[in-house]
Parts: sequence; C-alpha cells; structure tokens
Amino acid sequence: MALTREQMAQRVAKELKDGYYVNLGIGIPTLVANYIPEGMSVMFQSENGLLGMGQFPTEDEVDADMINAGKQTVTAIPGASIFSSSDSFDMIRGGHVDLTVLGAFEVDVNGNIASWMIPGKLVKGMGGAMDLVAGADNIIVTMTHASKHGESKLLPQCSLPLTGAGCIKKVLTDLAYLEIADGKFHLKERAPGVSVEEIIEKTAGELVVPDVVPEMTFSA
Amino acid sequence: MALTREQMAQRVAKELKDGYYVNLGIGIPTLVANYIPEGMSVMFQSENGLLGMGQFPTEDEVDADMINAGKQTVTAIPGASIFSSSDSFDMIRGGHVDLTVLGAFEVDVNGNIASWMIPGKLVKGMGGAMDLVAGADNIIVTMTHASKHGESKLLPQCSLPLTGAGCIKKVLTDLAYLEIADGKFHLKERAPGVSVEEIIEKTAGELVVPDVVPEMTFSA
Amino acid sequence: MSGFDKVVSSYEEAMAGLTDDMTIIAGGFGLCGIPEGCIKQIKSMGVKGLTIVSNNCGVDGFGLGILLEDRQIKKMIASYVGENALFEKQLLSGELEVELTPQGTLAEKMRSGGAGIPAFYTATGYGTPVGDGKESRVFNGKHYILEESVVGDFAIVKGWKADRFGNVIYRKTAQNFNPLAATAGKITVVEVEEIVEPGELDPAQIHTPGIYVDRLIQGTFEKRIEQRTVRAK
Amino acid sequence: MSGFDKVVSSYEEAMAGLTDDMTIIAGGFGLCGIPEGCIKQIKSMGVKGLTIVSNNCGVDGFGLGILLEDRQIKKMIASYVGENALFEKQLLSGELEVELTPQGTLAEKMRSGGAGIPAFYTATGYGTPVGDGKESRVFNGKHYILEESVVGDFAIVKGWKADRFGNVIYRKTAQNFNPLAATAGKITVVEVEEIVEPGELDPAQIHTPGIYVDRLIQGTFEKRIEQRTVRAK
Repeated sequence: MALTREQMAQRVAKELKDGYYVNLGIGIPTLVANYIPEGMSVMFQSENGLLGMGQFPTEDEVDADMINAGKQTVTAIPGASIFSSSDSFDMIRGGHVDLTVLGAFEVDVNGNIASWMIPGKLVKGMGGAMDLVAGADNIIVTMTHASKHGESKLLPQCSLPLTGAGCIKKVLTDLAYLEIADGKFHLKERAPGVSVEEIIEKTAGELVVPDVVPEMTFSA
Repeated sequence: MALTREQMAQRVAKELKDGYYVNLGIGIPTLVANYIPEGMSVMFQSENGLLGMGQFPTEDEVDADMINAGKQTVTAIPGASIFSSSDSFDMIRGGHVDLTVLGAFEVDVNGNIASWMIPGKLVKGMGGAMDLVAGADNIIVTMTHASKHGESKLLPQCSLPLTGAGCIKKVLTDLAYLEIADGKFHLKERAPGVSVEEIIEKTAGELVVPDVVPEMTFSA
Repeated sequence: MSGFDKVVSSYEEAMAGLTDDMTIIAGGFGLCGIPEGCIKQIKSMGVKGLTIVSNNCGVDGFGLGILLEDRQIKKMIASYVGENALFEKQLLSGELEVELTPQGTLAEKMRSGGAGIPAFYTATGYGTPVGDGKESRVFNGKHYILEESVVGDFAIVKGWKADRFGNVIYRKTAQNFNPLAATAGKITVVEVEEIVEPGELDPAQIHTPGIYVDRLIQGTFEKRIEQRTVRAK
Repeated sequence: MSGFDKVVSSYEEAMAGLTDDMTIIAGGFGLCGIPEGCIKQIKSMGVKGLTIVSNNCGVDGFGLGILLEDRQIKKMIASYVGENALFEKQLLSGELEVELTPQGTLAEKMRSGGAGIPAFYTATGYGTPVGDGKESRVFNGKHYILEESVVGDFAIVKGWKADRFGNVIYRKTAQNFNPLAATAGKITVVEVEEIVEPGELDPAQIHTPGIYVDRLIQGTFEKRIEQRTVRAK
C-alpha cells in the first residue's frame, strides 16, 4: 500500500534530531510537526521571520501581526525570535537551518529539483523555495512517486524548469525512501506492502536496488 | 593669519544644516561639535554603532559599554539608536550620512585623498576612513595647507597611497576654503589676513582664483 | 531639535513628489505589515507606470491589489503573486510585467540597495530560469549567480511605534520586509500605529534608525488576515 | 527542550575542539564588548598558528593582545592595530602577518560569510592599496571592487544577556561586531553577563537568534576602558 500523507509525514519525522532547526514547506511537510518523536525538541523556522513557531492560536490569541510563511495565523513558543526577511534568509542561505522539508513536481538523479513552474500554466512565483533548496545541506523532498497518470517523478533529468540544481539528496515518496548519490537514485526503504518491482517500474531515473530493501514500519 | 584649530572647526560648522546626520573624524573634525550654530540641530554618527552621540559622561555616567569610534567614553542623546558595525557601515556606505568631516595628509585636483599610510612608517590601519570617503557624497577635508617644511598638501596628484579615489569636493585648510571640480582647486575663501599670493604659492595643484576672494569672518 | 522631526500630518504630504513611472519599494508579507495608508494615497493620486518592488501584490481590492484597478502598475518585482485575480488578468493580457525574484534574493536586493552594495553573489537560482542571462561564478567549489541591488524613488513602510525622529520598531512578524524597504528608498515614508517622543524607545532596540526615515505619519490600519487558522482552546 | 540548551559550564568546554592553525572571528571594538573569557581560554590552551579576524587586536596584556605573548597568532585580519607595542614588534620582525581591511568591509565580510553570500561589491577601497589585485567593476557609473566573505572555524562573542536557547542581546555600543561574528563561526561561542530562561526576552528584540549559537557560557568581565573621557558635572 502506498503511504498516506500522514504516514509520509511520520516517516519524515524519523529524520528529526533533538535540537534541530527545521523549515517545513506547505502541504505534507507541514504535517511533520504533528509527529515529533517523544522527548525530542525541534524548532520551526518560518521564512517570513520567525524562529520558534508554535501552534495555531486560539480564537482569543489570533493576531494579524503574527503569521507564518503560509500566511496562516500562528503563535510563538517561549524562546522564539522574530526578525526581518533578510535576517531570515541569511539563516537559510547561510546553511544554518538543519533540515528543510518541501514538496516537488520532479527530482532527478543529479539532485535537481523542479517545484515551482509548469510552462503553459500561470506562474505564481517561487516564494522562498529557491533560497531554501540552495541554502540547505539537508533537504528531504516529499512527493508522490508518480503522477496520477502513472508517469514517474523520479527522472533521469528534470523536464520542468528547475528550482535548484544539484541540491537534493533525500526523497520520500508514497512508495519509497530514496537517496541520491553518484548520479543515481538509491532505494533505501519501501512502503509496507509495496513491491520492489513496482518501485523499479515507477522510477524513470537510474535506480540502485540493494539485495534487501527493508519495509518501513509505523506505530499504530 | 592662519586659522587656529578652533577657527577651522568654526568654519566647518558653517556647512552644517538643520537636521544633518554628521560623522566627525578624529582631531580637528571632533571640535566641530562645539560650534553648532544656534537653533540648529545636528546628530552625530559614530561608526562603531551609535547615531545620536552626546557629550562626554560625568564621572558617575561613565560606562565601559558606551564608547565612540575614538574609543572615548560617551553618552547618547534622547532619540539615539545603537546598532551593529555592519548596520553602521550600511548607513555610511549607502550614503545616508549627510556630512563627513575628516583629516588628511594630502588631497589632489581629482578629489583623491591620502590619509592613512606613509610608506616606511608603521601602518596602523585605515579603520573606517576608506568606507567614510567612499560612501559619503558630502565630505569636508580639514588639514593644514602645507607641511611644517612648507610643502603643499594640495597636489596635482597625491604622492601617498590613497584612502579614496575621486571622492573629495571640499577642503578647508588653515589658509583657505577650496572646492574641487573639473580637475582643479577653486579658491572660495581665505583666512583673515592671508593673502591670495600665499595661497597660490602653497598650492601645488592647479588653482582657479576668482577676482575677488572673500575673507572668512569669525564671531568673537 | 526640529530638524529631525519627521512627522507629517497628512498622507498627501507623506507621498508628495511621487510621479508617474517611479519605482516604489514596499514593505509587507502577504497582507501582514503593509503600508495601507500610503497605498491608498498612491491610488488616489492616480500616478501611472509604477514599478513596485514588494514580496507580494496584495489581493483583489486590498493592499497593493488596489493599484491594479486603475492600471497604475507597469511592472511588479515580487517573489509570489498568486493571490490576485486581477493581477493574473493583467499579466496574461500583457498590460503588466512581472519579474519573479526569489524571496531571499529580493530581501537582500533591498538591504544591499540601502547599504551601498550594488551587487552580490548568491547560490539561489543558479541553474534555474532565475539565473538565465546572469553572470555565474564558482567560489569554493560551489556555483553562484550575480544579483544586482534595488533602490526606489520611494519606500513605503509600515511600523508599529516610532519616535518623532523616525526611529521605528516593528511588531511581531509584521516586521518582515519593512526594515529593508526603509533603507532602500530615496524618500522613505513610514506609517505607524503610535508616535512617541524621542527618548521613549530603548536606543538598543530600534529596528530602523531615523537616519533612513524622511517622513513619518500616524495611521489607522485594517490589518486584514489572509489565512485565519485557529485551534480549539 | 534539552536539545536547544546551549549552556556550558566551563571555558574548557566552550572552546573544546579549537586546534592549531584555525581561524577565529572575534567580536569587539577596541576593548569594548570583547569576549574576555574565551580569549583567556585560548591563551591557556596554547594553540598556535591562529588566524584572527577582529576589528582590533587588543592592547599589550589585555584582550587579543595576550595571544601575542606566546606567539599564538600567525595572521591578523583587522582594520586598526595601533594600540599594541608587541603587535608592532612581531609585525616588523615578520613573525606576524597582517591583512588590513576597511572597517565596513570587515563587518560586511563577516555578515555575508554567515549569510551564504560568498562575495559582494563595494566602493570602499577602490583606487587604493586595498583594491590592488582585486576585481573592479562599474555599476551605474561608479567603481566598485569585489570583496570575498569570511567564515571562521570558531566565532567568539561577548553578549549581555541570553536565554538558554542562545538568543542573545547586547548592551549599548558593546554590540559592535559581535552579532556579525556570531553568524560567521562554524562553532559560535557566546559569553554573557547573565543567562535567563527561554521566554524572558522579547522575541522581537533578540539581536542574535539562538540558531547561530552553539555554546553559551556565563562569564565575568573586567571591561577595561581605553579612553576614559569625562566632563564636569
């Protein structure tokens, strides 16, 4: 069975470490905040200028001056800091964020990522995505392994305009967890009940498959 | 009579305007703060990170964490702001300071200035001087017109290593006030009792002398 | 110290001198911390052919979006413009030009514009359409592209409190692009919720020193929320 | 939130990992806001061949000056080094190398080093010995030179107050180069006068967010004054 969005978030959360500063993109990445392992602390960075993002506010706490990068109302945890957009991207560009999780349309064997622009469709902009992928050493891309029409999103070469070149090393799809190295995808784990054959079939870029591919496990 | 240091400061002070943000270098420039015209407000920037520098402290007010760029203990006026060295030089480099007054060894007809290095003598460093001359539109150089040995400091071309290239337009010496334009010095005013002949003799760079050169006046 | 009193009493005075074809740098992120009053004044002035540098372009009927109604904007430099139907329409019809710029690069373009740094290298956008036609260069084995800074004829900024000398502090995440915009205007106009006397703000806690501020006005703000998200108590 | 508790209890722990030939970026202006305890620890560790990036090099017997006593500094990158007889002696004898850098360029080298900007253009130093051998270029009719950023193996920083998560505020003009140095160290060590609990400092008034701080220690400071100038009451 392919992973649900929640399971994808759960699997990503296993990459967290105590004391990590983390930037979560919109969509599945946002859900990762719900699965922080017990006894572990991570701090969320929001690129509009907030380090230490907290829960959504209660009705009483709603404050128009307190939003995240998705323009949602949020709160700050004790020990948070708030700063300008340039200070925020200095952190990001300077590689100070420990982990960045974001979605994509495509990734390829050279670590290229396309996530912001589909030619012929209206382009709304890249927001902070190009800065995030260029600045971070440790990025996890979350996306479905193939499109609804069955077309692989793990390619020999991205077909869409890039968000960043050579910057992705880890990909979690609904079918598998893979790493990118030496111009190849390396299959590391598969979703429970998903066969290696299915993953091979749906991966267009060169794929290295080890003898044993462990299944992911999820706590109930 | 050549101007005294105090008279030089008084003459520079006539270039102040209400609402000017001003950076004063060490030496004669520092004295300008004593001659702010009546009813006029200017604010002093100190490049170590203080805008709105006040008087020296009283004994009771002395605070090791409150110094100016000359490393002297100072105070701040109401409405001052304190910031980092990069914020401070952003102001300077970005041309936000209205007037900069500093000393020099030499200036030349092309607006070059040499003020920090005498080959053969130990070089202590340029501090903020290169940033100040490169960033400011409005700079007044204060220095003696000639060395103790009678050698002109207003030259066809600076002989010492430069602090900045093509950035000086106004020079006040102990003998005259001059402006630099079109590759020439232009004599604008002379010190009381100093002859135009003496200024011509002590100016090595090309000098434009108008028919009438007004004498400076000083209030007693 | 009258020479440093930046307070003006009307938005007419605040935006005086703005003419057709000027470049305006605007603070704000989405609808958070936007200079609402200055934008309304620009609309009522009717100036045309504007280049606006701002992370976003408001929404239909609010924020910078209202400047689209009478086609006052010629070119938008922004990182994300997806919240605005009129924007899309004018873009598709070719009436409006857009220069999409990565958010961090946009922030740094403003900051360096104000700081006298005409250009800087960043890895952001290398190998993407953003890097097309820009000089690229390797430092320490990594690729970077050269980005040039921006300055505006005007900068319009939303602060929280300011003293009469124009020392500004921002409130929470309404800070965003505002302090950067403030440095990058030839004329910088700041509107705030409260004006206090010099000396009332802590000098070490000023976000925008008064040297950057030319005109200061007290305004009232609607502060519209784009994504109101709440949790149960 | 133990993962974010940056507090260490000794200077040995604070400077652990520092070895010969490393580069250290140090905050401070003259003797104001210098990381006194870290400097003393470096002296007692006896590491040699250091490159120090700091606006000044202390004075004889205090601040960074004490690292000259046992010839621990190989190279000094600074804007002004005039307060130190031992410095002059080692410079003239060729034991010590110095790279004089304009003060604003030095500040920006640290800031951009921490901000992932490998190089930037500045007018400062164009046409002077500082510009010799550097690329120059014209933007909008003005000459600029290309300056590269710096990062350090360690950054040593003096703050005023910090919370356990490493959010730091500086006191008055003791801020100076400290927040810039803090961003530019692979390992950043901050010593402060007081450590408080997370939540006690206003989030909008943090000078250095904790993300930049690896180790935090409470110290005691002599705070020597170089030019004690006073006026009569």
